[in-house]
Amino acid sequence: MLSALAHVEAMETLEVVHQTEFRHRRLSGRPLVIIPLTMAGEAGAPLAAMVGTAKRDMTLLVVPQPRNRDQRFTFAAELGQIVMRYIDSYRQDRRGDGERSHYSDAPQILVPNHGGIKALADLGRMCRFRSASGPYAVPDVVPEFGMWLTFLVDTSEQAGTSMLMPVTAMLSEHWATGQSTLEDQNLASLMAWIAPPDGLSVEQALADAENPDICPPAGPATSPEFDNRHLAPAIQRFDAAHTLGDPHDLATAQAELRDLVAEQVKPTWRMMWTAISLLRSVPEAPRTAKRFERDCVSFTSYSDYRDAGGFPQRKRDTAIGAAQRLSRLERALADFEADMAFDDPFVLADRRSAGEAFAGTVEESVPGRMVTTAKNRRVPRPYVTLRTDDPVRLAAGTKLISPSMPAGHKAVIASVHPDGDTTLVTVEVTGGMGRSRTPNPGTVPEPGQRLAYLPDPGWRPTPVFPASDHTPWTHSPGPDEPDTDSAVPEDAAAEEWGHED
Amino acid sequence: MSDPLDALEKSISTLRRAIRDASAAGDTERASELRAQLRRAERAWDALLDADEPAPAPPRPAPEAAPAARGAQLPAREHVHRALMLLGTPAAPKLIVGVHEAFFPGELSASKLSSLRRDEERSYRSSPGARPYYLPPALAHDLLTPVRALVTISTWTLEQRIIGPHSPRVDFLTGAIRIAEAVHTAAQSAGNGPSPEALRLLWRFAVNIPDAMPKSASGHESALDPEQVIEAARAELDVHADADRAVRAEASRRARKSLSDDQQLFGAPSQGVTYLRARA
Amino acid sequence: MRTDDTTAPDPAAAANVATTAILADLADTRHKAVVVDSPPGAGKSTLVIRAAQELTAGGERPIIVAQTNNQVDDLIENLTEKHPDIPVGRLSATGYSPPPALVGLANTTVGRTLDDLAGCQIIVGTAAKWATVRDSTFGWAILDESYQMRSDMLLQIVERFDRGLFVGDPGQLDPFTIVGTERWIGLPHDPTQNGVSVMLEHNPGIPVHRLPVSWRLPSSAAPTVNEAFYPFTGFTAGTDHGTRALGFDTAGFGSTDLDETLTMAFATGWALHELKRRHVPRTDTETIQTAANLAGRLLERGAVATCERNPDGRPLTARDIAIGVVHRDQADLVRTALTRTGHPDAPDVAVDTANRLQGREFEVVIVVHPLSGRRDATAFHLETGRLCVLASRHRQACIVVAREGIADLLDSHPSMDPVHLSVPAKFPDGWEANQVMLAKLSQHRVAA
Amino acid sequence: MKAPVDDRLAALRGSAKRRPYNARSLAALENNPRCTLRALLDASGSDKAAIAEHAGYPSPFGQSAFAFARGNAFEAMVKDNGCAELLRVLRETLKLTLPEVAYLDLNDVGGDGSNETRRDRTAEVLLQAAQGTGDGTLFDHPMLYLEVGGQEAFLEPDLVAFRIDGRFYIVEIKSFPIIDGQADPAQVRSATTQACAYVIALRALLEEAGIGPEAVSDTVVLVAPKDFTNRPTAAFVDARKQVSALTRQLARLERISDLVDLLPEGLTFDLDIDKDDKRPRRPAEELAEALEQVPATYRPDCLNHCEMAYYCRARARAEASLDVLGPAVREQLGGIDTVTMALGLARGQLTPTADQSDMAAALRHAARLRAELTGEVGGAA
Repeated sequence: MLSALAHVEAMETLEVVHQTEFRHRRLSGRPLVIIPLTMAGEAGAPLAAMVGTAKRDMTLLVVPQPRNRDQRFTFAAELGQIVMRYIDSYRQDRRGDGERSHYSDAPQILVPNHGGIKALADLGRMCRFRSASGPYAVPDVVPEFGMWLTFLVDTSEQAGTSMLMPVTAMLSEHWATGQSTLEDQNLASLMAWIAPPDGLSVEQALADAENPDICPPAGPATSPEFDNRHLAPAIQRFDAAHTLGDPHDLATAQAELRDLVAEQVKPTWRMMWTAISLLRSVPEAPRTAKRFERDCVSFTSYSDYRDAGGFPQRKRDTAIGAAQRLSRLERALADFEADMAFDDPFVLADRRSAGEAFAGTVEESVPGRMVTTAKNRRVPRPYVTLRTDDPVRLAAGTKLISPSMPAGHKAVIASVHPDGDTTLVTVEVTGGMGRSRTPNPGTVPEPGQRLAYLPDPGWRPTPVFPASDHTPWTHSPGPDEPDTDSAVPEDAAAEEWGHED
Repeated sequence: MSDPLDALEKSISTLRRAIRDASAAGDTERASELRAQLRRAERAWDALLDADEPAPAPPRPAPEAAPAARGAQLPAREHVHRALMLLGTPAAPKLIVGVHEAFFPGELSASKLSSLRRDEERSYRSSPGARPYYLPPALAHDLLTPVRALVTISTWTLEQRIIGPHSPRVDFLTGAIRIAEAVHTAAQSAGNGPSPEALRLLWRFAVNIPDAMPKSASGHESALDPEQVIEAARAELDVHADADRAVRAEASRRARKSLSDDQQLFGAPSQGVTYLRARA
Repeated sequence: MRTDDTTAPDPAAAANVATTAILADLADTRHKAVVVDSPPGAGKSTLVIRAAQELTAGGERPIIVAQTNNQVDDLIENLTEKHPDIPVGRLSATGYSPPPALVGLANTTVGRTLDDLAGCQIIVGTAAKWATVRDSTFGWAILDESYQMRSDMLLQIVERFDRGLFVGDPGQLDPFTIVGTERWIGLPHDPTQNGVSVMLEHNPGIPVHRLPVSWRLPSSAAPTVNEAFYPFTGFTAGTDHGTRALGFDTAGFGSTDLDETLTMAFATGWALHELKRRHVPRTDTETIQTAANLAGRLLERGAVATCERNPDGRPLTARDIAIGVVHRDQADLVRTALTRTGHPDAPDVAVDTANRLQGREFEVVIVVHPLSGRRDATAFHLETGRLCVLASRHRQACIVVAREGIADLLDSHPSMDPVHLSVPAKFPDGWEANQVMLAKLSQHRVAA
Repeated sequence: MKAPVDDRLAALRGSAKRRPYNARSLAALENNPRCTLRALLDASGSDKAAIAEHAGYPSPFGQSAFAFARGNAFEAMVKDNGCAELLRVLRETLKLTLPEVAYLDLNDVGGDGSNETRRDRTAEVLLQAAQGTGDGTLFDHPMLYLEVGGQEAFLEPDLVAFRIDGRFYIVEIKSFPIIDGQADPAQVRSATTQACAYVIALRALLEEAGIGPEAVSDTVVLVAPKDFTNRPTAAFVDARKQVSALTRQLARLERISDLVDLLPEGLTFDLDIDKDDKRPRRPAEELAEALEQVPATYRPDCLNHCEMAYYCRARARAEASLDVLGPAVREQLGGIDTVTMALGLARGQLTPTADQSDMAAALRHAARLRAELTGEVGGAA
């Protein structure tokens, strides 16, 4: 409700409204920005990419004839070298010993929008099965690049990770605009709300943002008008020059194409860096560091897998792989949502307004309450009763954590009683009181104290699945049916780029 | 704001807006003038970014154009004739070009082919029989109207030039056999063996014929066995041949009775449609 | 493959034929699995217990996998009641405290590990608990409510048994995930699918049986529920018209709308209590209070239910009534609303979401229609399973509370569902099922 | 009652030529059935793009020449050499037997490419096949026909395949890739919905000859490039739901008179295009006034498919309608239509009606929480 209200306010005032106090995504000191462009109507045909780690350090790669297979892979190799150089720079400084050691930092690739991630996913899929030898050989870096891209794209599906992010998602997590989520995916529209160019109103900036002459699309698709009016003739001229083989004409045609594409992509490039500096001005949420540590661990383990010459990722998950991934994704999402609410009073308030968390003032406290556990130990289990204005919809028995109490504080709802316009919630404190028989000072809320509670995402055992080479009968085809999904597709080499007609 | 980069970015935005206004007003001249300005401003921005920034990568050298080979001087219709003779079936321009590139030297483009086809009928009608052969379209079996997408040779029999419902497949299989034979011959000959284009062409045919690909297909053309392709194509051809032959024979009988000589080459006028109605 | 011939005229005979066929397949060692589809109230629990007993008698030591602790408790209660001679073990997590009904049972042991239950012939536990067990394998597992068990859960427990009897209701809610990803769509082993479908996908030739008689649904409800939610398989009500009946203890006075609706429901088995047309949030007080008031009014007037178990009638209590809603916040609000009705027993009325009402049974069920007051229908609200659960919990009557306008909502519903390659469309279609239900309910409409 | 409705619709369109229905516009019926403006513009065959442009909101929909060229090239390639590639994939998916190769080209009839001639010829050969007297298996670009709301619609599938067991399959050839068995769901959806129009039209044709609907499969065959190659692969799409959904929308179209009856007399969207310079002569303000007479139901996803969307969005913004923010926000604020109302209630400046009291309480609570927070962290934005 709170975030809905934020959007409504933004719409009325024509100004963005904060909906978080913090930035919950880590922002690397040296992110690698990639703006991929693709050619319309073609299966993952890259047209260009602008890439670099600073506004002033950019490289523009252009595929003059995206239908040409060799040119596509030349492009993939060039982009691959830049990205691999960047990734490799994070594979140097390793901390800790043995199995638990990991790199102290991890790469972060930023793209404008979700489409950018999709484009990288396609590029990764296109490259990772290629072979550097045999028919249709590609440069060495191509398959390696493909596997790393696939790894990064896979991580981006997991909530709370930061190794590959669309900037629009980072922006709209913090700022609420007066437009729909669909329009928020347009970087220019989003930036028009957050930081309209000097001298322009949000309204004017919004109109500009949807005009491809002023703000060319942030990709991966280019504007059809640009394709038809400028790009198609330029590619034709390049093809003609290529056929005739005049080096001077060819150079001219190529330079023209570069200029054209540069003109399309540079406004987005500049906007990306403006967005990044805006994001930098938002303080990072406390628990982001802990999540980043997990990124480093997963980066390290994939890096080690690559160093060991592991296979490329499968086309589709196996039964066991899929189940493992699902469990990982669900876990990460639950944790991330709880982390955000724990760290950020705005997010907490949003959940309070939905009755999924509450805050109030302690009316009564029974700090001396003891119970006997199953193991016959006497332990403190204080009762605390809070009065809250929030529309609490949590049931008795819900386990709670509190951002207002010292770390480790745990409680469970004993009862919820409406009392006029307010609600009385009694909780039993179950953890974070120290080991002695009387709770440590400050660990049990006292009357008059204001505090907030939210549900504990809790600890869940990591599910144990059968070994990956032992898919049970319920999930595998019978012995007489072939396993259709080998790790490396047999037709890898044959996945040729087809007749260019 | 004193940063020259900022100033430049501002003027770039202003330019873009001006372009929008000019295009909206339909002033294309002004728009393209502004575009040129925009391009200059963008270059200046590049230059400002970093004086040390390496210049844009030099254009990659284009692959060398194939040296003009012997036979290139032949007129286009000779190329077409030769390719069709190899195939022995009516064929679309794209396939003709494909066969040409696979087995013969010289340039033949699809665009040249289409202008050629327009000329054929005119040249025939102005002086029939002046040339040893013409390149007329195939004929539809039912209406006997021209099937303009397919080119044939006037010296072929009517049966060969008529297209029935099974003919596209039959002609495809026949073509596959002829191409496989040509590849086989090239492989046996003392020369360089079949060209990569020829193998590729054969591969494109073979993948679409049941059992024409080697069992342990690693999936690329070098592994192909022309004899296996021929055998597989013949096997499927046997399935369709009778039905196809019957339709073509019946239609050519009808054509010989009802059409004039030039119509037998270039097809009945589309009034034939009424005839169809009556028949239906 | 569907194997059963259910043309037998007598429901009891038809059910017997089906059960015999199922037990025969259980005894046939060629099958890795046997699937039993059960429409609502078709004697699924009876079958589970019967099968467990038969397997035990044949020298097996079967395990039973249920999805929730409540289901496990219910199963154990039924098992021990029917077969007091078979020692039953309840595999439980730490912190589980058995409900009063199970406490004094002599032949039931509660244990945290298999070692605690060594003497038991049947061991029952939730899927989540079974997933923590390692290194033991049993000959047979009976998987109850298996259409609600996700494929990835099945994967965690499948190594605990050689062969499985999968029992469940395919018409109820599918399992779901909060993670929005399309990466597994179209895979035969999609982990977000239910375990039965995935198992059948990989094992063609598994016998699939269907229980042909709903013993729960009255004859007023079975045909509609059948048509709306099980259009491709037929089932009948186990009781005739007239076997089940509801009557009031007192004459109605005062609150006329409520009484009119209750009368309609008592007389016909269905009622649509239609509030005036408005777009409202799902927590709309009027709708929620009306649902609560209907329950309160029913208790206030007192009702007597006649059925095959109580041919002479039995007064209804709050525990015979349930209120079914879509969202958890609605359930919370209904509970509060019940306290406001003023009837002292009202808080004992069961209130829950469709998900949690699955597998449960009541005499009278009051339903807050998933589409009531909505401006547009989402896939979630149209999901057939949701409405199916809500409309098939009752033995006597079902009362639906809704705002007017659902017909228009359905009429102008854009079909925006994504379409995927090689994935069979899910049937029955939520839109069609809703139409069938609405057509039925419109004949039982009471305008409030 | 039919004639007056048609007259009213014709009057709405005015002097412009009727835009005939095609598979694409029929498929679009499913997008936003609730929108009266769209329904009327479509039913009257008005040129939405021209109207939107003249109203000041040119629609940005254009197709890239690359996509267009690629689509055509791919279809041609699939059908090259006697449909060699197509036969291979259909033999795999539809299990066509070896003899089933007969190919009929219905792109024109002896050089006559008119819709009517092709429709008649199509009807003739498809009925022959259905009745077992023809020998066609692959029908290239048949011309189907459907009467929609009293108007004729010519529909041209890429291909219809007839299997020996007596069933027709609609085959759609698309150039978006199927990568590892998956394709973009939005594109599959739009291809499928178009295919549904063909299914319905083909069934209508067969029905006239007394052949039941089961002769046309509601499983559509999608032929598309496999992975990153240029080679086609095929996949089935189960279109049962879409077929019944589109059938429903077509039935609703028959009820357009209900909407027409609500319109003010004399309402027209006529642009009064000048014969010579092709520019609209009607004052834009007048057009805007006419449009405003008709209720529109704007949803942000209209921006993806409706030519009028930018106009409707501007209108929704001007009305401060919560539709601008999309269904997620609307859902949370059920029963509240405008920003003004939402904020008025949240700030306690407006007194809620009985209907609004719950929502008002929730909004005030949320506003209070926000005020506390923004006070703490230094004000919004």
